[in-house]
Parts: sequence; structure tokens; C-alpha cells
Amino acid sequence: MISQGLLFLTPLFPMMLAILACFKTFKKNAGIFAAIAVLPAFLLSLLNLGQLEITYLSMPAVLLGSVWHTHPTGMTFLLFTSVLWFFSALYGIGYTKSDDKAQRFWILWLLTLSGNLGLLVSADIISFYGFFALMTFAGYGLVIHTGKELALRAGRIYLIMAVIGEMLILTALFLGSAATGHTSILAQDIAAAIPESNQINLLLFCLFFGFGVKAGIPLMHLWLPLAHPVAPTPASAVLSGAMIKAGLFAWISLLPLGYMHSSGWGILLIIFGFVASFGGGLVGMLQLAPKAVLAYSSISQMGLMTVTIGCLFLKPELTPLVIPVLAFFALHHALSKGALFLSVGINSQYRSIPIVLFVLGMLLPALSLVGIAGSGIQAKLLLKEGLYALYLPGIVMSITLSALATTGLMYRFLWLLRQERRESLQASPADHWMQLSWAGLLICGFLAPLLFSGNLETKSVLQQPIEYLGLLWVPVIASVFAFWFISQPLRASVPQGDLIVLIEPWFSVKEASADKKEDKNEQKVQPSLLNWVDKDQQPTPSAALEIFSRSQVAALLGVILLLANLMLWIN
Amino acid sequence: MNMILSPIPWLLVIPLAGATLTMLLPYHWRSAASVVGIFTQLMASVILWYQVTHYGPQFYAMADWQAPLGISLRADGLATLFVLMSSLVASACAFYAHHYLSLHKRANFWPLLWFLWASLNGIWLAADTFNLYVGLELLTFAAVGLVAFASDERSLEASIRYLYAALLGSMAYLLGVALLYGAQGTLAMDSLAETWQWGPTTQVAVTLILGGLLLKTAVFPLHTWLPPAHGGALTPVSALLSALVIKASFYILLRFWIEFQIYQFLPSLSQLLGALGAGAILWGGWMALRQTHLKMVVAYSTVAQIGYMTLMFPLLVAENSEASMLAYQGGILMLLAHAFAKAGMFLAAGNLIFCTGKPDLVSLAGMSRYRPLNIFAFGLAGVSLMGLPPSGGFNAKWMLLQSSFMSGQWWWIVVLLLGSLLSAAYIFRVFAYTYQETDALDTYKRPRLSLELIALSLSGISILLGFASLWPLEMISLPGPVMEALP
Amino acid sequence: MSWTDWLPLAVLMTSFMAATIIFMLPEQRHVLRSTINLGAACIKLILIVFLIQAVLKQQYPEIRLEVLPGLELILRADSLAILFAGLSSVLWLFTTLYAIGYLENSPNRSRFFGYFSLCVASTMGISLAGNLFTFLIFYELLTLSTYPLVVHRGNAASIKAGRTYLIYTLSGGVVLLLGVAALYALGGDIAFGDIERTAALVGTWPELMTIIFILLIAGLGVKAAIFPFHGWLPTAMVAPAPVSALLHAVAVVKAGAFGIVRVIYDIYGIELSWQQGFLFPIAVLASFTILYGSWRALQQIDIKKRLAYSTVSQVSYILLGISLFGPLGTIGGLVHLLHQGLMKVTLFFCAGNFAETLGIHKIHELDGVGKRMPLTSAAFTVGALGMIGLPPVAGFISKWYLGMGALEANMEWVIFVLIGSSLLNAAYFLPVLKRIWFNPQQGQWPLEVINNNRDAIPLLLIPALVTASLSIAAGLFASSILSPLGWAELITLREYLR
Amino acid sequence: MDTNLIFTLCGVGLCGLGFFGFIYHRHLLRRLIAFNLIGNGTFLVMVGFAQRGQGVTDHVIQALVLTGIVVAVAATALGLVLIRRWFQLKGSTQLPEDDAS
Repeated sequence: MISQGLLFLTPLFPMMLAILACFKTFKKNAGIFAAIAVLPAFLLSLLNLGQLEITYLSMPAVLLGSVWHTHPTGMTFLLFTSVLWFFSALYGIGYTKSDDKAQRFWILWLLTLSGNLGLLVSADIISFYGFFALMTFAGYGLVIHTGKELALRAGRIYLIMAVIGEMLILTALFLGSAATGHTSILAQDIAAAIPESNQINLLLFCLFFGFGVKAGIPLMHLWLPLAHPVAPTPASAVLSGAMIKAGLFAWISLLPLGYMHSSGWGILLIIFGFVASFGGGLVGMLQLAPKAVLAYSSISQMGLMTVTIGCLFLKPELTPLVIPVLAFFALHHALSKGALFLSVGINSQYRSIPIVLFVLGMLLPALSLVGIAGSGIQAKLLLKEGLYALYLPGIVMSITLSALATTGLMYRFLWLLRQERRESLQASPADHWMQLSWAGLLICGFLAPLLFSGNLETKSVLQQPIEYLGLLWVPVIASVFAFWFISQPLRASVPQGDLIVLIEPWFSVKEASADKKEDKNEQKVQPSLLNWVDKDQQPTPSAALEIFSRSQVAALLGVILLLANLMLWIN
Repeated sequence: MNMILSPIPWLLVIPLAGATLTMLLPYHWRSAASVVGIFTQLMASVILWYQVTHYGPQFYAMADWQAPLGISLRADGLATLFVLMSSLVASACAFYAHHYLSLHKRANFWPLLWFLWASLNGIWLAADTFNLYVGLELLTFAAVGLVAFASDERSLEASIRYLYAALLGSMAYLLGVALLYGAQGTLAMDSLAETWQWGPTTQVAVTLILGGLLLKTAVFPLHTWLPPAHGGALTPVSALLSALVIKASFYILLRFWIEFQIYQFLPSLSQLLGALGAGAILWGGWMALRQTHLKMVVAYSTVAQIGYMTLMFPLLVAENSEASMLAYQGGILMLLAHAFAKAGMFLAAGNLIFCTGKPDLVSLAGMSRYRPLNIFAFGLAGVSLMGLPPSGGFNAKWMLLQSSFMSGQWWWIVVLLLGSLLSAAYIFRVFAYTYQETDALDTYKRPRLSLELIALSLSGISILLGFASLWPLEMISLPGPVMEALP
Repeated sequence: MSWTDWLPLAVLMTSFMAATIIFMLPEQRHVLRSTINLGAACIKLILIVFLIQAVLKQQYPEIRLEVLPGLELILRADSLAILFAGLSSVLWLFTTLYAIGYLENSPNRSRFFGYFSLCVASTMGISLAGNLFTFLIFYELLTLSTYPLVVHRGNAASIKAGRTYLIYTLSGGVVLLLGVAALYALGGDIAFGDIERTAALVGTWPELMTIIFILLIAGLGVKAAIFPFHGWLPTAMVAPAPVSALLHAVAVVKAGAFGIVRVIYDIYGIELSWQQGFLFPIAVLASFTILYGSWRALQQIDIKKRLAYSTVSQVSYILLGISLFGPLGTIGGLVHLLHQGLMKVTLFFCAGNFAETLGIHKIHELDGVGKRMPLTSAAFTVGALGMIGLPPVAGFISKWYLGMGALEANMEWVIFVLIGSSLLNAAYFLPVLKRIWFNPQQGQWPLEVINNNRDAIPLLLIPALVTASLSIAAGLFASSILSPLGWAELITLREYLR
Repeated sequence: MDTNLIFTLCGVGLCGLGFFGFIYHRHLLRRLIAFNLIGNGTFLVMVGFAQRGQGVTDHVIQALVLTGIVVAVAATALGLVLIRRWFQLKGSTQLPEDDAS
């Protein structure tokens, strides 16, 4: 009963608060609303975490017969989602103190939240799709909140990609429901029926790429490095920490994991995953903005999860084992990445924080992400352990090596923050909301293996020192490289969103002809994928080589290793 | 049956007496006398209708003088329907004229109207071809007089043209009748039908009669006299002419065509008549579209509408009795609907011209805003003329369509449909003018409500016919000479 | 003859009587006129409720009048009729309410509301028609009664639009008349649902019956704004907003689409149409129209024009659904008849509100209007999202069933049409929403009405909000029995898959 | 060739002559006279062609011709009135040739 009530409130409570927040009376309280909005979800996830018994709430009159449930995987997702949204909201209260558009921000925040929570408890694809769309489109408002040119551009690309994604998803849902013989709209039935579909490849394609937009798989990621950085920091945190996981969650719910074996799809996913993982690292290291580095790091991390999903196509029988691990990995990433994003905002307040705590706070999530501290250890170890069972050592090796990319990214991130601190002449005043929420998220991230693992067996580091050493060596090697090039200024950078700059002029069909006149006045800048710091100086081939030999060497190494691994594994 | 019991003689006597009386009485009494006359006429028509529907066709010989020298009258379903129609339309127009015309004009209007009415009834009820001639001539005189009544140059010119055309038509008809008599030795319709024999003389006679009647009906291309006459006359006169007068010659044509079974012997002629009808529909519609004066639009619309009625001739084919029946019923219904719709439309147009004080279309701007009732009346009539449902015009068109389908003459379908598009074009063109908004305030004259209501009720009848078509159709299907002669 | 048999006539007469009385009323009697209008709308709603009850009990009230030998006017309430009649009467109430607010202090109200009621009377006639002849009569009557509304403003543009409207609809009417007359010539008076007789006719004259089918669909397609015949719809948007609502949502285009439903299901029969291969070309045509309309909508800078092209596209969804052989497609098509009405009427109400309150006509003038008119903007957003097909707005439900129907009929390519259209819908609606909510206001509003910085006046606002809520409710509670979807399913079960 | 035929032929000739005059002339009076010619021709045809009984005059036809003559006279009178009025108004004896159609 309680569970059902909470289930009902999980998406609706934020929505009701969103409506309340529209009124002028509650203008001041909107931030508080955003914080308390996650309560039902949080309670629900705590109540049901690790429980095998699933509570259903079915509403036959709603939509096409909505069913909401407390799925174990969903509960893990719900947990970190609610935690992350909670702290981000608190952070946001401080962040938006002097923002005159705060009310709109919070309304959209609540709506996005409602969508994000709702999709995690939906058992039927219709409400799932609805909440997914709600999250996507309300999220647009968060992305362009500042209203600046950059944000608008990012928003436009976000929207285009999102709509394309939505359409692919809709196609997949059509085909999926048809695969059940038009009898069911429950995600689990569809996942089970997909192998029988006569459009199976199209279906899988649409599912993979449709949700891949959210999950930032290569080619579908174009919006992500643009949108995550330009959003207000709390929104970036939830975008990169929680909402990005919606794609993963959808894959877990809808892909026929455990129902079919397909080496083709398996390999495809694995390739995409590794390209994301290493490519994201490579490009991320050539970024100029700290949040963009984090965004690429998200792409990179999501790549690992994609690889894991791909592996399940190869060994379907491992699904029950691996899925909880994957969920835990997602939890770890969400909390760590959220903390990292929040620390971008804290960065300028370093004066008001004891230096030890500040350094610790900055380092901890980064180390966690690399996999050598906090929840990262358990996550990585569990993942590897799960994948060892696949008897695909190449993949495990590659995952280990991906820490290379992560380490590089984290160095780059911390370096950029340091630059920022140096360049800014005066520090911002302390804001307790922001600092407290940052700290809270850090602690949660650190304690996650203890608090939030549910019935997943997590062993402490002390119980498995050797494995821990296995995690250490790659970051150590990477550190050596990193120390070598960290003092060198970057000679080249990749624009945020990489490929998008090539595509953008090509398909930017602007709305209607009214805008055409404005366009003509703009100077057309030839877009290029690599921007040289010194524009006048044409890079000689040797200079280009030099750049690669110095700063990007780690990433290059990673790519080579990846290729080597692939060869090994294919043989 | 003696004179007192039968309404047939009254239908002739009352209008003739009315004509004489109203000529003699002082001005102020003429209207009162006419009102009495109108009511007795209406009553007589209704009684006739009752008798015909209950006791079958009625025959009557004036003063018991039997044919061939006497005037014999007969009332079958068709004739009764026309009597009723003319009674209704003529009374409406009479009341309209009473309110519309000045005292002086009104006083001189009455005798002409009564003559007109008498000759119409004479034609509807005539049982021999010569009486038809007399009726036609009388009708011409009355009509020409009415046209000239506006007493300006245009109407005078129109009336002279009308007179000459009508006289030529009458003479051709008379010559034809003379030849017929020479060939067949009788003038009575029924005995002519019985003894009918085709020969060179009969053919010449029929040709002459048809030509004369076509001229008088203003069938394309013999229509040129019509628009100036109908468009130039005073409003109630225009209504009478378009609604009733041209129907008279058409009625004779129809009687000849069916009762003497001309359609059986001259199928190519019927196709020719159809072609003329098609020409009328297209040309009349096209010309109506190009007029700048409201009443001329309506007058040309009459030219086009005559074309629709003419279309029934090719559809009366001997081989397909069902198609013929449909064509006959559809044609009559078309005629009936046109009578009411056109009368209503002319009266509404007259009201509009009265309001703006100008006869042209451009000055109609704002009418729809300030005089909506008239526009509504005009519109209702327009609906029937366009053949849009629900209206008598639509039902008629529907039956003609069905008949064309059944007899396999698809080309008339094309004509019918094109024609309705054309008529829609010219009628909505008028509407477009009335809907134009001007800055002008309501400085227009306001016709008396009774004038507006008369126009509206006539138009309304043409719409109601859409729902009550069965009633006139049953009427004309009562046993009678026409029904016997149909295949 | 039980008393329920008089209900269809009563439904028709309520608005017809209202029209007559309103025509007679002097221009200044505003209150009385509004009372009559709303009273008639409410009475009609109540009558419709009675009709729904009767139909649920499987009684089909019917009244007949013979107009020509062997030719009857039939008014009959079956479930399909109720679907359309219910939609029209609900929307009529709100559109009337809206129109009263919209036309406050403007001239010619007597005429406007008279024809307005007449228009609804003919729509009722169309929905309750029991045979093609009756349908035809009211179909033409609808053309006639909408013309004065289209040219209501009386300026050059609206008169031109009126002419275009007439050229299209009257030509369509003539083609339809030809088809109907030919069908009657072949088979006599065929009541809706008497598909066995048509089947026999098709057996005897297969070519002729195909030609007749084409004629009927082409004639009806003009009002339904199928591709080559859609030109009048965008032109007619110069009419006042309530009229646009009427054209786009309540009556006119719906009449066309409804007619096509009748022809395919109740004259030819779905199975026969399928066997004869009639459905596929319609599906192709509808698909093309869907994409074409959306594409053209993308190029418009005028709000109402964009909405108009959106209608072109959306109405073809209905046709698409019908042309998919199978119950799911049918449900999708039928339910979209209602859903599109609700959503499009909302959008037009809102467009009218923007125009009336701030003088906004062009899309680029919408910048920042969300702050100034939040409720109208919210309603607009609901409508737009519904058009794109996002749950829980009703548009999604239709799209879902259409997609399912396409797969059921083994026409996978239709999915891509749906997806492509949704993409285009998103492309032309989302930027508008962005302008409304996120762009800052650019300078002065074009023509602001002084109303203390409020949203539109209540009479304009409430209908928009109600229809917006209804379109959400229709989607959110789609599976309840009284929802449009429930009714569409009922029809499908009861009538077509007997 | 009996008298009846002569009458008939004369009548036809007169009709033709009248018709020609009616079409050819523009002067209104001439046209009216031409109309009278047609009328007279017609009456001749009636009297001549339609004689049925051998030698016995057919009184029916005589009655008809009588009526016809009366009607023709009335028509002529009406025409004269109109022409006179026209002459008073316009000072012309012709109709304007620009056809109104």
C-alpha cells in the first residue's frame, strides 16, 4: 500500500509542485519545492532497494493502461537519481539566488524531474515514453536557461537531436509492441518479444540509437558536450549524472537482454562503446572549458556501459548477474559526476573553504571516477568481475585501459579549474547552500557502496588488495604522461560538440523565412574540427606532429591499445 | 358540371372581370377590388386542386359551346399545378406591387396584371391549339404592356423588341396550327393526339410551332429580347415575366412534345433542343457572370435556367420509360422551383436596388450588413437556382442527372454540372459584392418589411420544395393526357 | 416509433431554430442572442447524451422523410454518427462561447451567429445522415453556410478567400454529386451500412463502381483538404478565429474526412475496399498530404497559416487510419477525428487570443508572449505538443494506433511517414514554443489591448483552457470507456468487424 | 390547280415577304407592316390550305381567322402606341442597333 502510494507520488508530486510553483505566491519557495520534490521517490527507492518483490500500480483507465512498478534495477536508478536531484536542487537554491528567471527555472526543473523519476517507475512503454519526452523537452528549458547565444545554439542542437531520438524511440516502440502481436505495451513483454519481431534489426537500431541520443553514444552525442556545459551548473549535474542514465535505463528495460544472442549487435555495441570511451577521452582532453571536459568524460563513461550492454548480446545468460552491477556502476558515475559538476561552481569559492577540505573535495570524485577511490573501486571491480565471466579478456583489458582516458580527462579538468582559480581576480562569496549540497553529494558518493548497494555484494578494498592494484596501474602510467605534458600549454583544441561544427551549417534549416535576413549579416566562419591557438601561424606538419607527440600522447596510446585489443579479441 | 360548381370557368372569368373592373373603377378602389379578386382566384385554384386530386381530370366547355367552335377547357394534374403556381406567384407579386408602386402606377398595373393572369390560366387550361394561340397573344400584350410600364427609354425599347419577337413567335405558331389543322382537320389537343399522322405538312407545322414557341420562351440563341425586357422592367413585373410568362410558351411546347409524341419520331430534334439548352446554360451563365447590373444578372440567369428546362427534352426517350418519367418530373420540378426562386430573387433584387438607389452591383457593398433579410432572400433563391441542396432546384437537377444516367446520355451530366458551377459563380459574385464592408454608415433606404417578407417567402418556397417535392410530383403524375402519352 | 427516434431531428433542429431566431433578432440584442446561442448548445449537448445512451443500448434512433420517389432523407444515430455529432456539439459550445467574446463590439453579429448556428446544424445533419443523399444535402448546406463566415470581415482579402473557398468546395461538391448520382442510378437508395448491396453492384459493374469510388473520394477530399485539393484551407484563414476553429476543427474539414469514413466503411465496406485495392492509393495520398502539409507549414511565418497547413497534414492522419486495413488503424483514424478537433480548436483559440489581445499575427512577434499571456500560452503549448504527438496529450494516442494499425496491415512504410511528419511537426511547433516561453520580448506588442497586463479576456481564455484540458484528458484517460478512444473502439468492434 | 391551293401559295408567299421585311427593315413602322403581312399570309394559308369539306366552307376556320384578325389588329394597335411613345421620347423610328445582349 505504502509502496503504491509512493509509486503514485513519485512522478506526480514534482508535477504538482511544478504547478504550485507557477503561482506568484510560491515564487520564493520554488527552490525548496524542487528539493522536497524527490522525497517520495527517495523513500520508495529506499523501501524497495534490493527487494525482489515488485510492487505494481496499474491504472487501466490512464493512457493505454498504465502500469507503474518498483523494478529492482529501477530502484537503484531511482535512488541515485533522487539523491542527485536533491543535492543539485539544494545547490541550485544558492546558485539561482540572484537570477530573475529563477521561477521559470524551477518550474522546468520540477517538470524535468517528474519526467526523470516517472520513466524509472514506468512499466509500460507509453508512460515511459511520455515521461521520457517530458524530461527531454522540459530539459531543453534548463539547457537554454541563460538565454545566451551559446546556450541557444546548444539548445537548438539538443532539441534537434532529441526530436530525432524521440522519433527513433517511437518507431522502436511501434515495432516492439507489434512484435508482441499488439497485445502488450509492457516493457518486459516487449523485450521478450523482440527476438520474434520480423523487423528485428530495424527495431534494435532504433532502440539503440534512439536512446543513444540521451546516452551520448558516438554520432548521437553531438548535443551533449554543447548542452551540458552551457546549462546552469546544477542542471549540468543532473543532465550529466541522472538524465544521461535514462538512456541506459531504457536499454536495460527494452533491449532483449538475456533473450537473444547476436554477435553482430554485440560487436557493434562494443565498438561504439569503446569509440565513445576512448574517443571521448581524446576529444575531451582538447577542451578549453572544464564542464566540457566533464561532458566528454560522461560520454567516455557511458561508453563503458555501452560495452557492457554489448557483451550481454554475446553472452545472454549473464544478464541477471551483470545488470545489477551495471546499475551500481551507473549509480557510482552519477554521484561522482554530479559532484564534479557541482565542484565547478564551488571552484570560485575556494577562499571560504579550508584548503584541505577543498582539495579533498576536488580530488575525491575525480579519483572515484578513475576508479581508485570511493565508489569507483567497487564499481570497477564489480564490472570487471562480471565481465570476466564472459571469457572475453580483451574487453576487460580495454576497460582497464579506459582508465587512461578517464585519468587524462580528470587531470585536464583539475588543471582547467586551477587555471580558472588563478585567472579570476576575486573569489565569489561563500554560499552555504552550494557548499553544503556539494559536501552532501561527496559523502553520498563516498558511502554509496555501503548505503546504496542493496543486495549487491560489495567487498571492501581491504578484502581484495590485488584486484585493487590492478585498478591502480593504468592511472599511474597515465599520471606519468600527464605530468609530462601538463605544464605545456595546449596548442590546439577541438570545439565543443566536435563533429557538429561540420554538420551544423549543412542542416541548420532555420525556422521560416523571417530569419533569413538576419543570417545574411552574419559572417560565415568556416568551421573546422581542430582550432589552432595561434590562428595566424599555419601549423607545419612537424608542428602538428609535435602537438600530438606531447599532449595527446596518452589518448593516442589508448586508441592503439584499443585496436590491439580488438584484434586480440576477434582472433 | 355547371359553372357554379366547377372552378375552371372562374379561373378565367374572375381575372377578366378583374381586368375590366379595375380599368373602370376609380383609382382608390382598384386595389381593394383586386385584393378580393386575388383571394377568389386563390380559392378557385385550391378548389380545382382538390377536385383534380380527388376526382381526376376535369373538363369544361365555356357556356356549353362544345368544340370545335366553343372554348373547351381541361384541367389535368399538370395544368392544375401550373394554375396553383401562377396563383401563388402572381398573388405574391401583386401584393408586392401594391406596396412597391405609387398610387398612379398601381392603378394602371391592376388591369394589365389581371389580363396577364387570365391569359396564363387560359393557356394552362386550354384544350385546343387555337385557344392556346389566343392565350399566347393576350399574354404577350399584357406582358409587353407591363414591360413598357416603367416608361423610360430602356424599358420602352425592351418592350418594342419584346413585342416584335413575341409577335413573330405567335405568327409562326399560328401558321403551324393552321397547317396542322389542314393536315389533321382538328384543333383539339386530344383528337389531334389520337389522329396524329406524320407527313410533310405535319413536320413543317411542328417546326413552325416549335420555332415560334422557342422564340417566345427565349431559348438560346433566340433569347436576346429577354434580358433587356426582364432586366429593364419594374421589379414586380420582372418577377412575373421571369417566373410565369416564359413558362407559358414552354408549357405549350411541352404539351405538344409529349402529347403528340414528337420525341418518338424526332430523336435528333430532341438532341438539338438539348444542345440549345446546353448553349443556354453555358451562355446565359457566362453572360450573367459579366453583367454589372443586378437585375441583368438575374435576367441572364433566367436564360440559363430555361436551358435546364430544355434539357428535359432529349431525356424523354421512348426506349427508357423510367428515365423519361424522371426527366419529365425533373423538368417540371425545375420549372416550378425556378418560378418561385426567380420571383423571389427578382423581388429581393428589387428591394436591394431600392435600398441603394442604384442598379449596379458595386453599390451593393455593405448590403449584407445593413439589409441582411434581403440578402438572405436573395441567397435562398440563389441556392435553388444553383441547384444546391436542400432546394427544389437541387431535387430537379438530381432527377435530371438520374435520368441522364439511366438513358446513358452522359453529356448532359457534364452540362448540368458545369451549369451549376457557373450559376454558383454568378450568384456568389453578387454575394461577394454585398459582403464588402464599407465605411459608409447605414444611410440606405429601408424597404417596407412586407416587401422583404414577400421576397423571402417566395424564396423560402423554392427551398421548401426541396423537402416537399413529392407533392407536386404526385400532382403531375395524376392520370391525364400527358401521363398517357409518356412511354 | 419511440420518442428516441425524434432525437436526431431534435438535435438538428436545436441549432436550426437558433439560427432562424438569431437571424430575426435585431443587431443590438446581444444578451438575448448569446443566451439563445448558449442555450441551444447546451440543449443539444443534453440531447446528444440521450442519443449516446440509446446507442449504448444498441438502439439506433432513426427518422425518415421521402423527398423524391424512392429517395429518402434519413437521420439516423449510429455510433459513428454520435462520434462526430458529439465532437461537434461539444466544440460548438466552446466555439460559441469564444465567438461571443471574440466578436464583442464588432458589427454584423446577428448575421455571424445566424450562419454559425446554421453551420452547426448542417454539421449535425452530416453526422446524423443515414444515407449518401442526406449526407450530400447537408454537405452542400455546410458549404453555403460557411461562406458568409469566411467572408465575414468583408475586406478584399476575405472576399478573395471566400471565392477560393467556393471554387474548391463547390467543384468538390459537384464531383461528389456526380458520384452520388451515379451510385443511385446504379443501385438506388443505399443506406449507410448496407454494404451487401454495394458488394453486389461491384460484382456487376466493377469498373463503374471504381470510378464512382474515385469520384466520391475526390469530392469529399476537397473538404478534407487532401493534397491537390488543399489550397482553400490556408487561404481561408483570413476569417475570424472562431471561424477558423469551425473550419479546421469542428465542421468543415471534419465533414470531408467523416464522409470518406462513411464511404469506405458504410457504403463500400472496408473488406471490399481492401479487396478492390482502394485503400492503398488512399494511404499513399494521405501519407503524401501528411508530409506535404507539414513541409509547407514549416515555411509559413503567419501563425494561422502555419496552423492551417498543419491541419492539412493532420486531417490526412484520419484518412491514413481509415485506409489501413485492420481494427487498430480504424481506431486510430476515428479517434484522431476527435483528437485533432480538440487540439486544433485549442490552437486556433490561442492564435485568436494572441491576435486579439496583443495584435500578434506573425510567428516572430510571439517572442516572450509566455510571460505576458501565460495561460493562453500554456494552452497553445498543450495543443502544439499534442500535434507533435507527445503523451499524454491526445495526439499521441491517435499516432500510436495509427502506427500499430500500419504494422497490423503490414505497411511498415507508414511508420516512417508518421515519424517524418512528427519530425516536421516538431520542427514547426517547437521553435514557436521556444519563442513563446524562452525568448525575451522584442519591443512593443503590435497592437496591445489595454487590459491591465492580463491574459486574454475570460470569454476567450476559458474555451481555450477547457479544450486544452479536454485534449489532455482525452489522452490521459484514453482507456476509460467514455473517452474518444473508448468510443472509437466501440464503433470499430460493433460496426466494422461484425 | 384549285382555288384553295392558290390561296395557300399566296399566303405562303405573303408570309415569306413579310418575314423578309420583318428581318430586313429597321424602321419600326415598316416592321409592323411586315408583321401584318405575315399575319395576312397566315390567314390566307388558313383559309386556303385548311379547307376540308369539298366545296363547303369550314366555319371553324372562318371563326378562327376572324379571331386572328382581331388579335392582329390589337397587336398592331399596341405596336403603334409603343412606336409613337418611342418616337416622342427619342425622336427616332428605329431601335438602337447596339444589341443589348
